[in-house]
Parts: sequence; structure tokens; C-alpha cells
Amino acid sequence: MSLLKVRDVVTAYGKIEALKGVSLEVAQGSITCLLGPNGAGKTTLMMSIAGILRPRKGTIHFGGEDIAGRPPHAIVARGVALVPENRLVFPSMTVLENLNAGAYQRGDKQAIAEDIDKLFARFPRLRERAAQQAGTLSGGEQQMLAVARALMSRPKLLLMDEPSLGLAPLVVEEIFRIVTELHKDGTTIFLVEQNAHMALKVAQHFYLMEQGKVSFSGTPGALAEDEVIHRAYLGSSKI
Amino acid sequence: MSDLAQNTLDGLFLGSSYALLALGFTLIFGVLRRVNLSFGPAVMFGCYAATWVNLNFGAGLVLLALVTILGSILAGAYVERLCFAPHRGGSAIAAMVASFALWMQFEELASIVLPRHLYDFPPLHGGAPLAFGAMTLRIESLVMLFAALLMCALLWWILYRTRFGVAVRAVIDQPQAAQLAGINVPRVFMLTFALASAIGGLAGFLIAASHEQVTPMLGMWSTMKGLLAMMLGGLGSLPGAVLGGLALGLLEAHSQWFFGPQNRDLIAYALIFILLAARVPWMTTRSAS
Amino acid sequence: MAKAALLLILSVLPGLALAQAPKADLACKATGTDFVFDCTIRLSRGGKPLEGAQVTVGADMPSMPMAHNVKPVKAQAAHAPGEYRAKLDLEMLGVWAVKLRLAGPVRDQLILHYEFDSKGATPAKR
Amino acid sequence: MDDYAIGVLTNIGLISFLALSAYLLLITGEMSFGQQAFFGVGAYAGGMLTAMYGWSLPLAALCAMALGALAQFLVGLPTLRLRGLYFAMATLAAAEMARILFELFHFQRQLEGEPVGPDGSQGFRGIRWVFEHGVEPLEYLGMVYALLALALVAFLLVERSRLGATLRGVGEDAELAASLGVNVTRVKLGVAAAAGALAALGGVLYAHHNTYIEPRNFDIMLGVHSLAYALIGGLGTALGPLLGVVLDIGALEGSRVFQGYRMIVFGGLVALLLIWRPRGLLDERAVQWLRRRFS
Repeated sequence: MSLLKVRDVVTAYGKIEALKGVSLEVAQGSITCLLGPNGAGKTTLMMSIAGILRPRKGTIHFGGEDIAGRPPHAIVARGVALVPENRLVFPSMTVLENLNAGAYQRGDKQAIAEDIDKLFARFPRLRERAAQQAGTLSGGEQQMLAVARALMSRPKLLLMDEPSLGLAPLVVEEIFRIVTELHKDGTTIFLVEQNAHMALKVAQHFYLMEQGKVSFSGTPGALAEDEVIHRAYLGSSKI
Repeated sequence: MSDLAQNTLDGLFLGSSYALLALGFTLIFGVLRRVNLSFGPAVMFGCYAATWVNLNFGAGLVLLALVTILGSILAGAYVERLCFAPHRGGSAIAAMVASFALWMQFEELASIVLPRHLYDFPPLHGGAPLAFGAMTLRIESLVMLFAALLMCALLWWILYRTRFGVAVRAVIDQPQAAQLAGINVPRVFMLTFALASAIGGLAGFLIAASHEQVTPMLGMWSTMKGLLAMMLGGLGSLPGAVLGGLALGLLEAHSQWFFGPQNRDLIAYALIFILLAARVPWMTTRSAS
Repeated sequence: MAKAALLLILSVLPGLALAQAPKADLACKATGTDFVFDCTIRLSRGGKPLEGAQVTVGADMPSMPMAHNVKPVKAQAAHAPGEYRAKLDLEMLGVWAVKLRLAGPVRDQLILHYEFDSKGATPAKR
Repeated sequence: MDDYAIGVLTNIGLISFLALSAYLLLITGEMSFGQQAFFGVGAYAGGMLTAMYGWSLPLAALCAMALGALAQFLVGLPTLRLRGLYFAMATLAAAEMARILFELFHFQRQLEGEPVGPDGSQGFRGIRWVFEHGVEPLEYLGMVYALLALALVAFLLVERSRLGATLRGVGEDAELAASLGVNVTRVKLGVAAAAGALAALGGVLYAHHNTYIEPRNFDIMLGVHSLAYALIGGLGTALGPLLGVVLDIGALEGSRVFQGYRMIVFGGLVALLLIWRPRGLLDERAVQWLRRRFS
């Protein structure tokens, strides 16, 4: 049963169509990964799902309801949370305030406090920096804070847009460890990633995107890894 | 010596009205990153609405204050819908020039509704000012100072102790992240605009009451003073707005005493120019496209 | 246009030709309808009343005179010599710069500042 | 055409210099709230030279333009590194200082028993060079538009040349322009001087058209209007600001039928127009489209 069904979505910036009719599905409880060269439209798709961008055509069914074109706050209310590209923390607010902002739509004070404790357990470095301004954190720490903040809204579907971007290899390892842990706890994850090698190790299903269209869909074994990496970085140009 | 003290008192009184205006300006600038040239005229609209009510029906001070604040909020909402909502993702200059166009509307509307050049406005307290030795302190000054401090405390409580405050600060800090955190950003813009207009309305009421008159120039005057106080205190910083307002008030009171009224404004503008040119840190930290 | 360009080149040399400037004063009273005033203008030149001039009367606000102004009207010669009458329809009260454009025997322009209130107009003291 | 129509057209012509001055700064990325001050410098300087010292109008205009250029250069120097709203506020402060200095400026000469010259807030009466030299209103109109045509030709030439690209480059991204070898400081100061001269020329022409100037003519209203002209008309070409002035003063004259409600109607129209075209009618896209169709 798929939690997210994207059908023929077209999103454009002015006249330029970044997405030329994208269709894909994310199965309930899975880690689904989206690979593709720069400019393939991966981030545009993420932003279209999260409501930051309004698709021109097509539908996005989440839990049976079409959320295409709905404002971001309505989509978050339905249980979709996006960890955006290059993190976007609230720089002059403290780590704790960032987490509280993530739980903006929730009223249950007690449960929010519990969630914060659980997240501090999962991200010990964030507990150390709780009172620190988010802008002063390192790249890896900000990435963890962005993930934690997204989790504060208790999402059914977690969208992650290139969480490993610009991070040291050790930190990337830790990010993927967290992704597998979240998956074990039952969170459905839709992951956009440049690091094809790492992504294919954790994903149960993956899609390849090129020039605004899905060019391949399958399980990690379905395509030889080098073929995938080749098409993920260089597109499907025949040499 | 007592002149110095008297000027300082007058400066604090004047400065607290500027601080209130600057708070309204800074809230809008902080959240929207836009300058609202119709901020002063919206306040004038509120004061004119109250004056009109007072002329036709006669009303108590509390009711007049309410009418002023509601009038300012109404005018502010009109400006937000026509000048700032449509240009959210667009250019700051277009929004600002649009707000200038509405300024023209407010001024002409004011001169149609109440054509006379000057209308009197009931004072807060008819009696004689309090006297301590050689110094006199008008009740309006005390009320103005108290209102400014009260408004700062209230704003601080709203921003740091309420859910709406979290939303406002989040939108100020990173608008897209705020959207992703599930904050209804357009609604935050409207509510912040209303809050800023309410603060402006309160300032307008107190200014009109302490001058005991309302003139069409109130729109330009409050826009300029609010803008300058905001600049002096550091663009987009709320505590800065209050400090900037008080500093401007003190500067004007003292320079008026020593150099006369016209030189007062000259000195205020000269100081702002020099501080901007010297790129003093607190004034130029926040980028303003 | 050719004459304008010629004029441009010809008159580069400084010259001090200061023709006798006409004088004027204004007496206006409100007519009851909003912002409309009945004005009599007394024109004189070198102490003698200036007769037979075509006078058009306009008014500008001090701030943004090019935009905040009133459409000029032609004044009619009144019975007394050097006196002209005009009905001035202002859009709002306050200080206006009344602009008199003279044509005929002398071509000139005068600007007088008057404060207009609900009763009439008094010379503006600034 | 009766005097009234000539008067309106002349106003449109001389205000266009102010609009071009604000436009020139806008395309190099600088939003100035202060062009009215240099308009005032031109008006006072030009007026004094003709009315008090008997200079001819063309010579006085040239000198006034030089003074306007120098004034804006001096304001530009300390504000070189300011950007966006900070630059706008600095120019606003400088312009208000100029206005107040005009209020304090009393300097008169006795000519034939009459005091002639600026008298502080009473203003400066009797700039009658045009009437003393028998210049017909139509001729004055011709002169204003001849000069305006000259300025326009210069603008259109510059906009097509490398210099035009440099200006817009500095406007789009000064750091990037610098990295490509553009001396941003020299460009900004050059633009400041040119803008000051343009505004001053407008001022001289205004002073001699109106025969009377006062400090309140050069207040913040005029400054923000000069920005509005460029923005309503369009930032794509030098014709944009002119279109803005025609729309502003033309529409205002045309909408006399609304009598006391002109500003309300006009203000609303401007706000709606900006929603539809945030960079004005003749914005960059419109100009590209027009160039494609007609070239």
C-alpha cells in the first residue's frame, strides 16, 4: 500500500518546466530514494510535495487525499515533513526554540516535552547545544537539528532533500545510521540523495530522474550499481 | 541645571512616542523585510476617524483610543492587502512605492472628511501639569512614557512567551523554514501587520492627545519619525526601535533648546547621515535589500 | 523649435535687463460652497493700475506643485481700473501659492501665498 | 494650445529630468530618496545666477548642473558602500538636511531698490529671466524638450553600449561586477555626478518656468515621486521614467473630473498597476519583446 502517489506532476518556474509530468510512489513504511544529476528536478519535486511550490498539473495523493497545491502549513498538518536542502534552521533562535517551532501545530505540551527528550537521546550533540543559537552549530549539527525539527511534527512521511550535502564522510555515516533507525521505528522516508552508493544500501526502492522526468524505477539490485551511478551523475547520455 | 533635567524629561516624552512608532515600523520591517510608507498615514487615518467620531457624537477618551486603534488596524489591513501581500515574493521597491501611492489616498481622504487644517483633540488630562521644584511634567508625558514601557513589555511577552511569538520570530528568522514547520506564514504577516498598526494607533492617540490637535501633517510626521528612530536603533531590531526612539527624542529636545527648532531637525538628520556613512555596526548589521 | 535653439546660442552673453515687475494683491471671500472662493485681484505696475491685461489665476500647493494644483481660470476685468475678478475652486483649505499669469500689454507671472480658511483668504505668514 | 496645456507639458518635460536622474541610480542598484535635493540645488543656483547676477539662462543652467553634480558626488562619496535601504535612508537624511538649509538660506541683493534672492522659508521670488527676455511659453517648451531629447539620446546610446551593460551589471551584483574588473567605485561616483547634474537641470528649468521656488517644493514627496515615476513607467528603458511622468501628471490633469478625489483614484491605480507589473510598464521583458518585434 503506497502512502504517497505522485501522478503526472508538472511544476514550472515561469516558462521553464522543471518537472515534465513526474509519476512515482512511496510505499508505506519504506525508505524510497530519488537519484539523478543536478538540475533533474529532484528538489523541485520535494518542494512541490511539501507545498512550497504549486504544481501546474498533476495530483499528489497522500493517504488517499490530493494535497497538490495546498499551502505548506496544511500539508504539514496532514503529516508530511520536509527536511529542506541546505538545512534552513532558524539561525538566531536556540536549538530548543527551533524544536519548539517544529511542533508549532501541536498543542499537547506534555507530549512535546517527551518528544524533545527522545530526540535529545537520539541526537546527544543537540542536547549539549540546547541553549545555543542554531546559527552557531556546525553543518552536521545543523543537519541533525533540521531532521529533529521535522520529526517534532510527528510526520507520517519524512521527506529529506540531500541530507548529506556538504558534510564530512563520518557525519554522512551518522546521518544514514539515523535514517535506518527512523525507518526501524516505522517512519516512511522519501530520500533525495547525491550519494548514490550510501542511498542504495539503505533504500528498498529507488527512482532515477533526468530532465524533469522519471527515467528508471526499481529495487537496488535491479540495475548494476555502476550503471546507476553513471546515470545518476552523468545522465543517460550514450557514450 | 534644571534646564538639562527639563529637556531630558521632554526628550523622554517625545522619545517614547517615537519609540512606539518605531516599534510598529520595526515589526513590519522585521517580518516582511519591507518599508511601509503608509504606516504614518494609517495612524493618521485612525486619529481622523476618532476626531470625526468626537465631532459628531462626542466620545470619552477610552472610546476615542479604541476608535483610533481600530481605525489604524483597518487602514493597516487595507495597506497590507493591496501593497504587501501581492508583492510577497517580489520586489521591495514595488511594495514600498505602492504603499506611497496609498499614502496619497489617505491624505486626500483625510482632507475630504475633515477639510479644516487643524482640529482639536481632547487632552488626556485637562488639569495643570505636575510641578517638582522648577520642573514641570505634563500628565501626557507620564502616560506616554508608561505606554511605551508597557508596550515594550507586552511585545516582549508576546514574542517570547506565546505561540504566536514563536511564529513571528521564526518568520523573521527564516520564512521558508517557518512554512516547513507548519506555520501559516501569510496569516502571521496579516496578524503582525494588525499588531503593528494597533501599536501605531496607540501612539497616534497619545500623540494627538498630548498635542491636543490633529493635522494632515500627522501622516508624514509619524512616518518620518518612526523611520528615523528605527534607523537610529538598528533596522529590524525591536529593542533597537525603543532605544532609537528615545535617543531621537532626547537628541531633539536638547538640540532644540540649544540651537532652536529648525536646527533640531538638521542635527537629527546630520547625525543619522554620519552614523550611516560610518557604517556603525548596530545600524548596518541586518542586510536590507 | 528652431527659434528656441537659436535663442539658446544667442543669449550666452550675460545681460542685465530687468523690466519693471508688476505688483498684485488679492482679496478673497468664501462663497459658501466647499472650497470655492470669489477673488478680486488688484494689479499695478510702477505704482499705476495695470489695465487691459489677460489674467489667468491658478494655485499650487507648496509641496509637489506640479501635481497638487488647481486648473487655472481666466479672470474677468472688474469695473475699477487694474481690478480683475475670478472664482477660484480649491480642493482643500490651507496655504496655497496663487499663480497669476499675465498676458497682453505685459507678459509676466506672479506668485502670492495666501492662507485659505472657511471664511476667506489672508496673506500667509511663514 | 492655450497656456494651460503648454504649462502642463512643460511640467512633464522638466520633471522628466528628475525621473531620469532617479532611474539612472536605480539601474545601478541604488535607490535614492534624495534626488529632490539636487533638483533644489539646480533651482536655487540657476535662479540666483539669472535673477541676481544677470547671467543668461544657458550659462546659469550649465553652472547649476555642475553644482548639482558636485553636490551628489559629495553625498555619494561617504555612502559608497551602503546598499539598499541604508543607502536610501542616507540620501533621505542628506536631502532633508538640504531642504532645511534652504529654509535657513537668506541671501539677497538690492536691484533697483528691490531685494532679489532667496529669503529662507519665504522662498525666492522673481526669477523672471524668461519674461525679461520675451521667451514665449511655446519656445520655452521647445527648449525643455530639446534638452530632454538630448538627454534621452544620450541614455539610449549608453544603454546599448558596453557602459550600459556595466551600469546594469553593477546594479545586479556589484561584487560580481568588481570581480570582472569593473571599478565599481568609479562607476558609482560617475553615476552620482551624472544623476546630480540631470536633477539640477530639471531644477533650473522648473525655477525659470515657475518664477518662484521655496524649500517646501523640494521635500520628501518629490523624492519618492521621482522613484515612483521610474517604477511605474518601467525600469527596462530610459523611456520608462518619462512614461511614468506622463502617466502621473497626465492622469492627474486628465482626472480633474474626479475633482477632490483625484489622488484617491490615482493612488489606487498606481497600487494596482504595480501588482500587475512590479517592474513597471516598460520593464526589461517588455523592452526585449519590443526590440524583437521592431528590430
